[in-house]
Amino acid sequence: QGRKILVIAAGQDIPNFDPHVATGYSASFFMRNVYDPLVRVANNPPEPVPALAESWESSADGLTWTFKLNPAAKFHNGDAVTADDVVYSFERALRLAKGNSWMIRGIVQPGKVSAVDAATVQFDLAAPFAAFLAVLPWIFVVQKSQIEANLGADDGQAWLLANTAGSGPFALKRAQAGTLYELERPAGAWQSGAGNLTGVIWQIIRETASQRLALQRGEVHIAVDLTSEDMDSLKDRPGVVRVIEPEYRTFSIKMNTEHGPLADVELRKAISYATNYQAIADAAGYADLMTGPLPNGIMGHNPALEVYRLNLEKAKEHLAKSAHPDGGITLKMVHVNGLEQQRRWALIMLDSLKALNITLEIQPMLWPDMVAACQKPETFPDLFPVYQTANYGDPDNIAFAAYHSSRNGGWQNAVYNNPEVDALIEAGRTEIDEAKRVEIYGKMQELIVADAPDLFGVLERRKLGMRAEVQGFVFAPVASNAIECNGLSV
Amino acid sequence: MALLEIRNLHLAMRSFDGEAHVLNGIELAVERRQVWGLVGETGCGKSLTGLSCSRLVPTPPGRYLQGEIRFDGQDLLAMPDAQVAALRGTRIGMIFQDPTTNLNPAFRIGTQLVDVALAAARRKPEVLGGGGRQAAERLAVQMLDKVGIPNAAERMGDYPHQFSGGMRQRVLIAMALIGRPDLLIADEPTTALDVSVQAQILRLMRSMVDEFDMGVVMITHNLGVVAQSCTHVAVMYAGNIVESGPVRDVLMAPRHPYTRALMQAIPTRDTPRGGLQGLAGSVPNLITPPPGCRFAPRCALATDTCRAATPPLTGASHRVACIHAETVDA
Amino acid sequence: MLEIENVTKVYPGRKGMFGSSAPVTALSDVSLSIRPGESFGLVGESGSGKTTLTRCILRLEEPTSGRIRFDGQDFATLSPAALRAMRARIQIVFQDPFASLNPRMSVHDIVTEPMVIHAAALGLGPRQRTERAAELLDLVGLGPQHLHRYPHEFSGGQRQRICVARALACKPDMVLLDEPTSALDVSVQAQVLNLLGDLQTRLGLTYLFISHDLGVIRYVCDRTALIYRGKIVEQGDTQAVFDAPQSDYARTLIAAMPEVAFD
Amino acid sequence: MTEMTESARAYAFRRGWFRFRQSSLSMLGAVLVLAILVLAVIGPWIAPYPEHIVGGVDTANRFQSPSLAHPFGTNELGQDVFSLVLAGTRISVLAGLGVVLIGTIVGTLAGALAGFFGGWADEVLMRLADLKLTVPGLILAMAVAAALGPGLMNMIIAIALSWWPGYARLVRGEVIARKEEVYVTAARAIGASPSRVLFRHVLPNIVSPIVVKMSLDMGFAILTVASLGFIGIGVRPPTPEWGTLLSVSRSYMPDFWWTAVFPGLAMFVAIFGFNLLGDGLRDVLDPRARR
Amino acid sequence: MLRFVLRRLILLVPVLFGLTVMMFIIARLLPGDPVGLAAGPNATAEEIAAYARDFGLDQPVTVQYWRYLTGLLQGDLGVSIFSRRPVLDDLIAYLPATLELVFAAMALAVVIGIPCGLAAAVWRNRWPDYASRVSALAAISMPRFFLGLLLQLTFAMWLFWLPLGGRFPIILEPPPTVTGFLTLDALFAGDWQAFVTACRHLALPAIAMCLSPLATIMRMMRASTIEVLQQDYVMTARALGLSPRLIVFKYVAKNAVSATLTVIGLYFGWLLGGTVLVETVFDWPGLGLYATQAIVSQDFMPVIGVALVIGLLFMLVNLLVDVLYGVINPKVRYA
Ligand SMILES: Nc1ncnc2c1ncn2[C@@H]1O[C@H](COP(=O)(O)OP(=O)(O)OP(=O)(O)O)[C@@H](O)[C@H]1O
Ligand SMILES: Nc1ncnc2c1ncn2[C@@H]1O[C@H](COP(=O)(O)OP(=O)(O)OP(=O)(O)O)[C@@H](O)[C@H]1O
Ligand SMILES: [Mg+2]
Ligand SMILES: [Mg+2]
Ligand code: NI
Repeated sequence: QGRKILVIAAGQDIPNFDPHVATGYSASFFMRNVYDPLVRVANNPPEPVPALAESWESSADGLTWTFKLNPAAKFHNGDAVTADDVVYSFERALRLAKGNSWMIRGIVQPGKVSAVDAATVQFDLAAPFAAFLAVLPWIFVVQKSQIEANLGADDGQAWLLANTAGSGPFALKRAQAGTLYELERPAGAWQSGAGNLTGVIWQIIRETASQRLALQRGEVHIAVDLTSEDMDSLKDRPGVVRVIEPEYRTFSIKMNTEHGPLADVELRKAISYATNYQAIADAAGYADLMTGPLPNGIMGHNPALEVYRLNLEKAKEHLAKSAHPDGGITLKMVHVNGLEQQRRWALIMLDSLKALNITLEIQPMLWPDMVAACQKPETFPDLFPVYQTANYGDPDNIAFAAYHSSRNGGWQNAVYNNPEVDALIEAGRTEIDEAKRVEIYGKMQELIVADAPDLFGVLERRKLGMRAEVQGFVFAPVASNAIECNGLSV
Repeated sequence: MALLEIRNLHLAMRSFDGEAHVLNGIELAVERRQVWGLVGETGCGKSLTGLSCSRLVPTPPGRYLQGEIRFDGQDLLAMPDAQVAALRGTRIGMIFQDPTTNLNPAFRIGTQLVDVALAAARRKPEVLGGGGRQAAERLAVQMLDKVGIPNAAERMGDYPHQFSGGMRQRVLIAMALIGRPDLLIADEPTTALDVSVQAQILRLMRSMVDEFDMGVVMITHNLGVVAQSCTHVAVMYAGNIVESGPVRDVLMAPRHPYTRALMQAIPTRDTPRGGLQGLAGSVPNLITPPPGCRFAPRCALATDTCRAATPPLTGASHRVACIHAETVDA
Repeated sequence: MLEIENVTKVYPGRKGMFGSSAPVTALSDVSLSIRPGESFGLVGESGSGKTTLTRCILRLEEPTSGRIRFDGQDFATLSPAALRAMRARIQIVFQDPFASLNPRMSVHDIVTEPMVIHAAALGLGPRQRTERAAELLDLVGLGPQHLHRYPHEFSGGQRQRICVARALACKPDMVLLDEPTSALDVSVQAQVLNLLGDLQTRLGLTYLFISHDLGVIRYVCDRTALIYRGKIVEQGDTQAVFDAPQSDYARTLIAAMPEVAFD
Repeated sequence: MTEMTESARAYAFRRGWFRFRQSSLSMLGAVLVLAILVLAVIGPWIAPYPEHIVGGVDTANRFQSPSLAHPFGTNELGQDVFSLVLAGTRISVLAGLGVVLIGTIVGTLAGALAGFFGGWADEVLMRLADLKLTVPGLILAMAVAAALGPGLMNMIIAIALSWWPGYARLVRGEVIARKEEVYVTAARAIGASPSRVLFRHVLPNIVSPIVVKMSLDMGFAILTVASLGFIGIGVRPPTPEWGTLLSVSRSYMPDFWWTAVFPGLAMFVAIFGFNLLGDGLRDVLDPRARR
Repeated sequence: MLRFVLRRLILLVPVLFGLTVMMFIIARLLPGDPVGLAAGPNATAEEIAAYARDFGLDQPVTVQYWRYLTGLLQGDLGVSIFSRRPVLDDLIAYLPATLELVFAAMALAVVIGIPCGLAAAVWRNRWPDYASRVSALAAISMPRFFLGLLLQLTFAMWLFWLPLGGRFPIILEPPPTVTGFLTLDALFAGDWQAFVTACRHLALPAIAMCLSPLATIMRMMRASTIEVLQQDYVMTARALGLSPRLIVFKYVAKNAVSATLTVIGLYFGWLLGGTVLVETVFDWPGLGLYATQAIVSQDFMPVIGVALVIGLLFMLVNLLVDVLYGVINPKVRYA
């Protein structure tokens, strides 16, 4: 009946509509489609493309950025998007200090975003930031007038729980918490390159097998949470297209470098050599083994880096040099209760460590408990598996979050600290020359491998299942499960 | 032809311990207007005899070995189920011991009476004179009135627990008689009642016998009740009728040693302190009953002949099953 | 021996789901006096308060008002321990021989239990207790071979004998008999009545004999009281009560008594 | 009355055994339970791949369909499902026993005291039991298990916590009923002290319903353990527990159905066995339920 | 009667009060850090603290509890720290789905269980009896979640007869909300197709749910029917010539059903709590799923809310059952 609705099956509910509060891939999906950032990220390797801003330029020192807004841009209620709205949005994000605001914290400062004229926004950065364009897609613009009309006591947060004030290619049509969210293309959508969709449904299907079956039966167009086993069984299914692409999502197992037996680098190396990497890759299915701390393929990654691979002789050598030359100790590994891949890896570690006569005690925990355990080295378990997703396609994202000592106490890097590494990370951050950055990150990778703070695991490929009738999909290795629907057709 | 004639009835009941031979050749003939008292100790088979009269003994565990139960000349044991069922209520009525448990607590007594009346009318239209539910209700009130329930019409809407024990027994009698049966089996109808109420109920039953022109089998273990309200009596012991006949003949001149023992065990006005005669020993096990006369093991007069074969019930109207009957009489 | 003065017992009404029931006056102003060595009969319809009276006498139930004295002692003033000791002197036999024996205890355990409880007062060792149990069984007409059997192996009459044996274990002065034969067949009833009479003469016991069978009361009791709805309506020598009943209630009751007699 | 000379208990037992044997279902239950108990003891020893039980993996052999070498196939880590299911028997039986025993002991004590002495103890207990009835047991167990963290013992405690009021209620009811029995009055009349009455006359006579409830509850305890495992708040890896196995493998259906179906079947058979047995025992031991 | 109902309603208050206390205690037992989870992976310590302040979680437990109680009196069930949505709104959104499922399961159980139990009792020790007993035991022994999986496997994955999960196909416009029960709403809207669709979605979860109450009701019905059949009044009815059909369907059934009624009431509560597993399997957007997710993320306001709602419903249903029991049982009514 002329309606073209794309149905996406996903396991996660959309917890919150406030673009400056919400997190998670489901929320990202929502924000990417209902709101607009200044620039969007697209293509593989990822690159910034115009969104609200039709063009931009930066000063030579990388400190001043100027964005020209697209004059066609207008909010769902028909009002034009102005520089004022952009300024308001950045300030609000910083004020609330929730959601994605951490990406620009310390770089963009309150008062340093200004409206040059109605269609021009200028940023005066506190420091040069190489990844500035890469983080901008995650700061969304809300309509100032609407928020101010519904300010309440909490800066409009309560109002934005159930309402939207965006300019994105789609607007919210109906929301059934826990079941589905339907978006609809508003009458005056201004975005170019739009496909034929009139609407999008985000349907919550918690079981991956159910997602797969729904896809197989044509009940949904895209399934975003499929496992490797699902991908295998979708192979050669008529009408189904599989998207299996490397992405900047690392999986590694952090070790407690500060407290307990693993504070001993020899023991860490012994374990690094004893780990059955192949089994980890097998269990992960569509995945590639990591080569060092940075994701393969990201700028600055060194594919020739020499890393640990299963070698029991070397493992025993290092063990002999440690305080426990005969093993005989018990280590504790935690994992997120219910995360199947982590459970598998825990079991593989248990199996691997038997060769060193080390017992592994596995404890499934709830995520908040795990986060709590990260606060002190004393409470941090010996082995701690983590996924790290690059929120933006820049090495700084992973390097800073996972290895900079300022993050100690948080889950991404609870204990590891090395002043040299810190210095390199900081240098890489503010350097804008790409060649220099590659060099800096190369050095950093070597240092980290020598410290062996992590067991570098795998990069799971992004696994999306799609109906063949979905047209216009272009994979971008950044948050690719938060599907951007503007350009799609069915 | 007698209204009810039980001939040589043998019944076995299966249980965990084995099959008990609980009725061992019952002989009984009941005419209209006769009130037969069936007495004996606990477990001697009185209730099973009574239930047999409308074939209500569950089979299994029960099993009829031989004999016949002739009602109006027809053998109940040879009839198909439906035919026996058709006799119940309209030809053969029943009253049981406990008036509390024999009325359904969840229904108004009016409902219960009317249902019985309607069921009876289906087989015997004259009960309601061809009328329907309204006639049944009228009849029910009438019956309640007849058995002496005051304000009968109003009490139709009451539930059983709103009546006293004696009233409930009256209701049960009304229910049993609503289909105008020819034969009424009353299994210990007054045992659960106080003496004063018992006397009223017995009086009521006697008056009904004449009015309805019925034969009655009244099961009891109280010889006093038998003496006061029965025309005939049959004494049972361990599945046998050992003595039967007109009530006066049997009770004034008991001829079976068991009947005599029973009589001597009841304290009367004239029994001196310590003058009661108990009966030594206990009732035999019916799974492996003693051979011959089942009373022999407790009988002072027993001889080898007694133990050899079950003595038959002999005599014309006063019948006794004991080879020593003459001796006892002397 | 036992003096009951103006005893009243009111059971409070119960709160049901859909309403509450009114309080029941089970005994009102009952006064009786029982002399040592006699058989005192108590007759009444069901629900007239007979059992309630025995429960009050044994202090299984607290009377609402009134006093009960046994051998001059008021039970109300006794401590719980003293009360339990006192119970050795008044014993009771219940109506239903099938319910009053613990199915999980052997006859030996049942009969010796009172002796175990009152071991201190009686001074009997285990061996002596067993011996005495055998004696008691003999006394009530059972044999020592029955000691190690369980209640369900006995007939009603035999069970009632076991109950009597238990009641006699502590050599009581008085036995309350709450319809001891109404669950039994006449032939068995005769045996038990004879046994009770026999024991009374041999041991000098005092009986409070409760029954609703007037014939039995007339046969057993020296004096008799009639109870009706919790009130004593008549009391006196048994003979006198039966021959010349004073109250209407007694007259109807006696008239309704079914007897094997023809005129 | 039987004239047999054998002791009353032997007779009662023979009679019970006769009734029990008559029902082929009860016998089937007894056989199943026996088998389960035997497997619980020897299971880990007769498992073809004992190393998989303690967490060994064989990622080269993932998702093999059932074959002679792997009767129930292999799972996502190449572990032998048959060995895991076999070893899971012990966990389930242990957990079930733990729950039932704790529930019985705590519940019987509480129920006996409440029923026998009444008063405020009774009030408090019954209000607690009411509370338990109103909060669904599974949600309570989930909350407690989530609070305590995964682990066999924690799970047992979490379930037992919502389990004992059932026993308390049963025992309380039975005690109150038994308290009115004539033989209890008889015991009081001969001067028995309250504790004697309770332990000698009341409690021995309510053993049967408790035993029946225990055997019926075994099945439900196993079920609840599995449910928690299924929700994902169960034992810690690598402990093989049926519910956890099932919960992990459900995402591999329908292609690798064997990883889910066999643990589920094991669960069903075990629960069915205990239920059959409990039902049979109830017929024998609980006079009110007699047919 | 009215007084009885009122008294029972008043009695609800202390039980609900106890419930909140208990759930609060359990919530406090949780060693975890729900705020840390809710604040997101990149939050700093100050942000987490601010977050905690937002929700009053920095206050002592007693203060928190007091706030909760006063809020409760005004119909405020607190806020989920995870979604920041008011718990009451969530409950209103999730409850109808659960209720629909529970009612459907219960209706199935009653409609099938009662006649089967009656039949088993009437044909006792013959094949209908054996068949029903074995299947009842098997049904009770079958874990609901496993049955759910098997049903999915068979009917949704292999045969493709019925949908795999969910409540309603998302492409279709659901009928306008009147009761929140999709089946009923579809009927009200006169939308036959929507009704069929809703039923098709309801079928598998309802079957998975209904099995164990069905078996219990059947067993209970059988047992109570047998007990009733052994009552003296049944013998009297037979002896007085009432037809077997009348005896069974009128006289016996009423007595037996009244004994079964209590079980139905108890089971209702049990089902409410037991939807967790089935909802998980079938992705049924109901309270159970909501509670599971709240428990797993240690978001305890929703957990308390769910416990309260289920507790309240349970008690109300049992009150209803007691009233019904009194209506069927004249003895209780007049006592
Ligand atoms: N359903 C039954 N199954 C097995 N045995 C039975 C059954 N009904 C009765 N009996 C046995 O049959 C015998 C006679 O029983 P019946 O009920 O006729 O005795 P009764 O004379 O009526 O006794 P009472 O005076 O106690 O009513 C008893 O030994 C009894 O145990
Ligand atoms: N525990 C109790 N609570 C309330 N009422 C009771 C209680 N026990 C007895 N009653 C009532 O007290 C009255 C007297 O009962 P009691 O048992 O003493 O009578 P009884 O004369 O022994 O009767 P029966 O001959 O039936 O044994 C009855 O109305 C009874 O309902
Ligand atoms: Mg009888
Ligand atoms: Mg009494
Ligand atoms: Ni002879």
